Amino acid sequence: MLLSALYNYWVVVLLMMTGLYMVIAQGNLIKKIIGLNVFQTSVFIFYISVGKVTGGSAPILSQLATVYSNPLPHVLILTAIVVGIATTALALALVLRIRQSYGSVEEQDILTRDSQC
Amino acid sequence: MLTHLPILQVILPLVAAPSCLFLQKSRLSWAFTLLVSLAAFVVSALLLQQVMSEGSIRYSLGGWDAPWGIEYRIDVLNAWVLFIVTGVSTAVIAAARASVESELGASRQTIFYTLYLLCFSGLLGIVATGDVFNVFVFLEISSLSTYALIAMGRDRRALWSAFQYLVLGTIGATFILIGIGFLYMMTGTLNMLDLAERLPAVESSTAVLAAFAFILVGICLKLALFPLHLWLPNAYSSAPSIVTAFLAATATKVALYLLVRFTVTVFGIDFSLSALPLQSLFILLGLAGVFVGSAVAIYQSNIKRMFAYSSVAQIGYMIVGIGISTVAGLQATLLHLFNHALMKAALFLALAGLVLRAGGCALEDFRGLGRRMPWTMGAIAVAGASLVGMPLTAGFISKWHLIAAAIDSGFWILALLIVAGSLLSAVYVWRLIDAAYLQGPDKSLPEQGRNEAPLGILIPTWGLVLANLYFGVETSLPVTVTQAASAYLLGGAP
Amino acid sequence: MGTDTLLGLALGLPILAFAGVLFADRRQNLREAVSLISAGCLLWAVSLLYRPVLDGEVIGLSWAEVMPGIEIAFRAEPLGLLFALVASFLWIVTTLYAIGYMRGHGEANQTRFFALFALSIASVMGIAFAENLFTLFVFYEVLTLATYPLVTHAGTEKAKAGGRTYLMILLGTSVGFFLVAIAGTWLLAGTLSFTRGGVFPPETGPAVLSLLLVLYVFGVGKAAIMPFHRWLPAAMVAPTPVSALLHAVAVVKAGVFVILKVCLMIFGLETLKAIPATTWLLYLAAVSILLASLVALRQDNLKARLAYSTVSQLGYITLGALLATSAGIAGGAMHIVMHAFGKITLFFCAGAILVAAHKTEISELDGLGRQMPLTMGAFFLASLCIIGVPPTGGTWSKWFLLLGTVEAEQWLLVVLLMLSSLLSIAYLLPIPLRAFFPRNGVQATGPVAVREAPWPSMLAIAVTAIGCVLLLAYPTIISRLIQVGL
Amino acid sequence: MIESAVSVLAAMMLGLGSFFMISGALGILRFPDFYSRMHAASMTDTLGTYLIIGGLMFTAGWGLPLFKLTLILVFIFFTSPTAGHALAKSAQLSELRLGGEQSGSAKPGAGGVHSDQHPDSRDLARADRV
Amino acid sequence: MELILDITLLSLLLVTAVYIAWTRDLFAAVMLAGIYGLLSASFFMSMGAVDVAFTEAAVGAGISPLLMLSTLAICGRAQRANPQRAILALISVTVVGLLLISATLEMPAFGSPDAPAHLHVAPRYLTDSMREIGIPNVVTSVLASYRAFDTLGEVVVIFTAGLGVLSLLGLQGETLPRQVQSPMAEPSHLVLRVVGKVLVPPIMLFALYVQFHGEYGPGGGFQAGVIFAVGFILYSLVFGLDAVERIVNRSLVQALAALGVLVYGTVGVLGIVSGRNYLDYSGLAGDSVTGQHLGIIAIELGVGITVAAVMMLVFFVFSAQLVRGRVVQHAS
Repeated sequence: MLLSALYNYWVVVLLMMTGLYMVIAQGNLIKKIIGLNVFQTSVFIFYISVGKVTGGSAPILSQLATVYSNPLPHVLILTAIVVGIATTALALALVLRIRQSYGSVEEQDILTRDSQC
Repeated sequence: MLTHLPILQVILPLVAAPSCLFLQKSRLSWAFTLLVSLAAFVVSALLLQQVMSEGSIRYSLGGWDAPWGIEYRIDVLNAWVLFIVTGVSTAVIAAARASVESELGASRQTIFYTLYLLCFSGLLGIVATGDVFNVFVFLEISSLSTYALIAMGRDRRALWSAFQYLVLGTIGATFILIGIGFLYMMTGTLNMLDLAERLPAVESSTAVLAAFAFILVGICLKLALFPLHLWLPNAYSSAPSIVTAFLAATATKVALYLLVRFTVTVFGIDFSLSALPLQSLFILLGLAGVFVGSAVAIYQSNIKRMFAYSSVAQIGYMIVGIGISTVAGLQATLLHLFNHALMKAALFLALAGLVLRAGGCALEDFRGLGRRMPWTMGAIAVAGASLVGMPLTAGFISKWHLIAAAIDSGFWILALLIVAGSLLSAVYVWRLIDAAYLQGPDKSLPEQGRNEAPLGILIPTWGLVLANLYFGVETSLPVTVTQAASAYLLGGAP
Repeated sequence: MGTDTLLGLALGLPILAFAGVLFADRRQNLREAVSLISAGCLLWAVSLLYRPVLDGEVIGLSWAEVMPGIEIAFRAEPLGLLFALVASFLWIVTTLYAIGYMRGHGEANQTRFFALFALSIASVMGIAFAENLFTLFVFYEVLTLATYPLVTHAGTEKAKAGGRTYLMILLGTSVGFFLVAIAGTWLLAGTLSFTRGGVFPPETGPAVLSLLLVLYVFGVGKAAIMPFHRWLPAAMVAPTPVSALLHAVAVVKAGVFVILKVCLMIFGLETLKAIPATTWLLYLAAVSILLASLVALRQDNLKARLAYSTVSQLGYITLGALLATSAGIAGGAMHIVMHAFGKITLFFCAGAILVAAHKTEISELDGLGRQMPLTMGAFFLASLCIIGVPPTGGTWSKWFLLLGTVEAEQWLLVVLLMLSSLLSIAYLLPIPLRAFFPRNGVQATGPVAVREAPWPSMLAIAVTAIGCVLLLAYPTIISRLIQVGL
Repeated sequence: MIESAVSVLAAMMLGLGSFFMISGALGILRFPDFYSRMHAASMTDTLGTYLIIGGLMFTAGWGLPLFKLTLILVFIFFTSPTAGHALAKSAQLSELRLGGEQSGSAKPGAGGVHSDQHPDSRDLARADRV
Repeated sequence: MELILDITLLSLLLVTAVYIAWTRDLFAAVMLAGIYGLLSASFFMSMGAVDVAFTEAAVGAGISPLLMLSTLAICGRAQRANPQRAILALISVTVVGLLLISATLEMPAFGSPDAPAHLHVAPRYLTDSMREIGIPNVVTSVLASYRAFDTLGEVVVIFTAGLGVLSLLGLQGETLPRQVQSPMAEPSHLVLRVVGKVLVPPIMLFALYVQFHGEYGPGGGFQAGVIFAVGFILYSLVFGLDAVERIVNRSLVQALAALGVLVYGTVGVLGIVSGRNYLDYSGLAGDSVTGQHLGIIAIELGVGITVAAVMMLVFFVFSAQLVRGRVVQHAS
């Protein structure tokens, strides 16, 4: 029935939107990074639900199962998770340096201090 | 050895980057980076020559053939962009030593060169690969290293612009990832050519349309097309001068290559034009980019920021070229890709010399520069003339082809608008020349003698300037290559 | 000496002079000597080309092929040679005059002046001998950029403002319209080289051709057609030798020369007749002649009046080109030479008056004839040449222009030509007359000390004035060239 | 016979374990101050996990999964109480200033893999008013 | 039954995400982000993506909350109330959302076996990978052999991030006041120090198990690297940064990070040396299958080393900032 067929994708879309909203609207830099994380994780969920075959077990070849889910999205998402954590680590390092030089992590303060000097 | 050229092109800098971390002395790491960049340039020249003679090359990684393993496909378009990126990188790194030493201090040199090599290999990886997901991975490598490189700028604004670029860049890259996900879901493959074959079957579904829209927005974010260009001026003006020189001449070019590759090869030009009103969209956005970019550039006091806005304008020209979407239009874009790389690399290297000597690059530093640093100012003047599109310079050739392409497809008004845009760029170049040569040195400043930029920066800068002039007169290489590329992409030639 | 090497010499010499002048920076006499010698050699080389071109020998030179079908190439053909002859002869005279003026007036950074002067002549040679529109456009741009520092020679704020309008209009029109027109021509005709009888295939629509013609006429800002003439009076801030260069030798002459070549060698006389826009542009040229002469009447500053008179005289030449008749083209070409000699003498006199009597306004010139008889005499002769009255060569060009208008049955234009000649008498002749016979009787009694400009300037004025008269007697040198060229 | 008894026992253990979990969650919501809520969370959490894993061990029967489950049990046996202890310790350190503004000092909590202790909701309420 | 589990997990995810967006206390937001990571890990588990679940648990619930907490420790937990540009954000977000929702309507149904994704490239991996590469975990075989170049890219991404963080925070001049102990080092933290000492060895052992078990079950280089780093991080949390620095100082970690990437690169180059294309392991040993095995183990090792080194590097640099931050606070 329709709900089970596309429920996954709708949740993915809603998560994506919450993530994007956080990145755009929230002024705090750390909140933006969390938003970015939520946004990226939603894409991972989308890829994995694309790869799922009902009744298919984990793609580890064994005598027990015959139907497997699609291994390719899993590989892609492994790389994407690594990319996600790499970006988060770099972003947090940037936030620390911004905190040291600007004294605040609020976008508002940074813009005002930038325009002053 | 020749069969492994495509992979050597990317692996050489990729493996060189971690090994560069072991060389602790800064002069050694600079020499190592220069050597690697030169080797990459030689490889790309060989590759271009091979592709021009034998047609496109396929190289399957890991021995698995196309849709299952990752495949490198080098056709004239890839080879051309690879040639530009490696050439610019060699010139920029040749001039990098003095400028990087003065702007970054001694301790951070080795890390700077390692990050530079990573960014360089990331860009090459994007251009050389024939696999859609591989593009995303190498896009991330180049973007991450770019954020880190920009954040190494001297004043604190570099940090803030790096953070802004990171957020926008990550959103762009994730949009591309969503697009790839949709494509994979509808066709089941990740190889570009395989996608091109299987897409027409599912073309009508909105999922493919959404994939096209997402990938387009993602790339335009990376490309700094007009409405999405806000990160570029801050990033380029606060980054170290050598980084700006490299990025201005290559990063947006690679994004443009991606745009051409996706709209033409993967989705097919007729689908791209029918799915979204691409032609009018690109022409409008391109022209808006030209006029807004040039207009804002005129009122900038920081010259690096001024040339950053002019980059936004020049990208607008390239997008207009694609918007015309005829063989001549695409050729004009590919030509401007090459010429713009030459101009901007020369301009920003000259600015690096100025920043090295005068400590900053505001308009006041330009007063009486004609006497203080004649060679650097000469380079800026000639490269500026090329930017404006004066005859006998490379800029004129690409302007000429753009106008010819516009008139050829009947857009007379577009031709006039393009020319008006180049006049706008004449205004802000003229401000520099006027300040440097024609205004007398203001009396308040002590009369400094002539303190020219170090030879290390001057030689590569003038090398690029002479290339600008040479390719303004003897255009057989760029014209034949771009002709072959656009004929191959749009004209259906083999 | 092969004709091709001569052509190469004609193009190379001014560039050598440019380098030579820069090299001999500090030593004034050496610098002046270099300019004079190279000017002399240039005249000698160009005159040697006169005979072969008359016999119709094809002399060609190709430097570089920029793009398939577009190259930087040169060819000596009659019209080009005519323009080159005038330019090289006047280069010597103007250098001579400039030496006197610069020394007398104590101008700053003279090296820059002489060097850029040589560069402008080089670009004029390039325009004269260009084989195709692309080469012509390249040197056209070089000419604009080379003359800009000359215009802002004084370095004052006013000079800079004048220079800015000069550059904006010239660059704007050239890149804005001229480049687009060239691109259009290249696309429609497939080639840019000047061929007798026109380049366009017969089936190209008249609408596109008229659009191209309009783009060309407005694109060549140097021909100072009415809406884009503002740069000429604005360039008056320049010192007099530069104004002489601008008005007589290089800049304006290049503009109208390009109009002539485009009409003759790109459109061709027949197609020009057929284009609807031609008549419309003819009336525009006529209007610009009339308006310019009316404005000239009201100018009190001597150089401003001469500037507006140039705008109206250029209107004559454009008119001649657009008449699309052989007589019209011949008249236009002749007028280039006549106007060159006449106007350069007028400017020399204006400069001499400035140096000797420090006067610039026409109202102050009453009774000056007694102090500067020679200058005022030359001024009178030159005015006759501009007006086109017998003792000077100007008559011939006016005569051919009249013939052209009659041939093209443009009766309204004939009336207009007569009217504008009257106007030119009104704004030129009163100056010398009032100089010799001051009106309000402020007769300076007794002998007044004759104080003229330094001797090199006077020599130059004398040469050009005599030149105006000689041209009446020996027009054949020019007319035979023009016959071959048509 | 033995299998049915084992499966009944497993089901019972799983049921009991999940009951403890629910009661712990309920405790967090209902208890007034930090310490009682923290007590509810860590105690029931540990016991609940033991029971669930025990139930799983019974259902898994002999074999590799059983061995892995015992390893997990031993690991949980060490980490869960320590986590509770660390939470209480850091609250005690910052408790002195619980009344005033929460200093920027990190709540190190138990780093490592097990860092998802439920935050005390009262802090949340006060932070919102800030 | 599977469906109900999947729907509940997704709804929980949605609730957590919305609450993160809504709350203004950063500390709560970071904790919720940790929970969000763990929930998505369990969702992947229910979807059958075991490797991905393992990685997401290690990263989403482990490393990123850790890094965010240390950032919070310096930047404070209060967030300014007024979200600016809220309306613009809402509009653009809803527009993109609607475009996506309209796209989902024509997507192949979730889990349907005849969706194009499962018919074209994937079947070959499932059917032939046992014959060609001979390891049961298909994800590892695809990850390490079919698309080995992607994984090389992944390793380089991690290496770049490590370098980026080092260039930003690592080189601020080593004026670190040595005498400040970690807050945990006071004697009263006896329990934590004892348990810490007990836990570190099993963690290391488990990391090695995961590293070399990658072919047969969930696991692999990346997960092993993270767990290995967690061992060291736990040790530095409990016994202080300089205690750990004595064991593995920063230049060693830097060298290890570079070494991992080099190992991966040279294994690929060996492919060329053995006459085949880049990253083709079949030439490494007698017959191609053992060659593949050897190759996969080698590159998994490379990945493990780099990831462990980078994670340690990042944490050490962050906690150095933390100590510097605390010193500044005491001083000011």
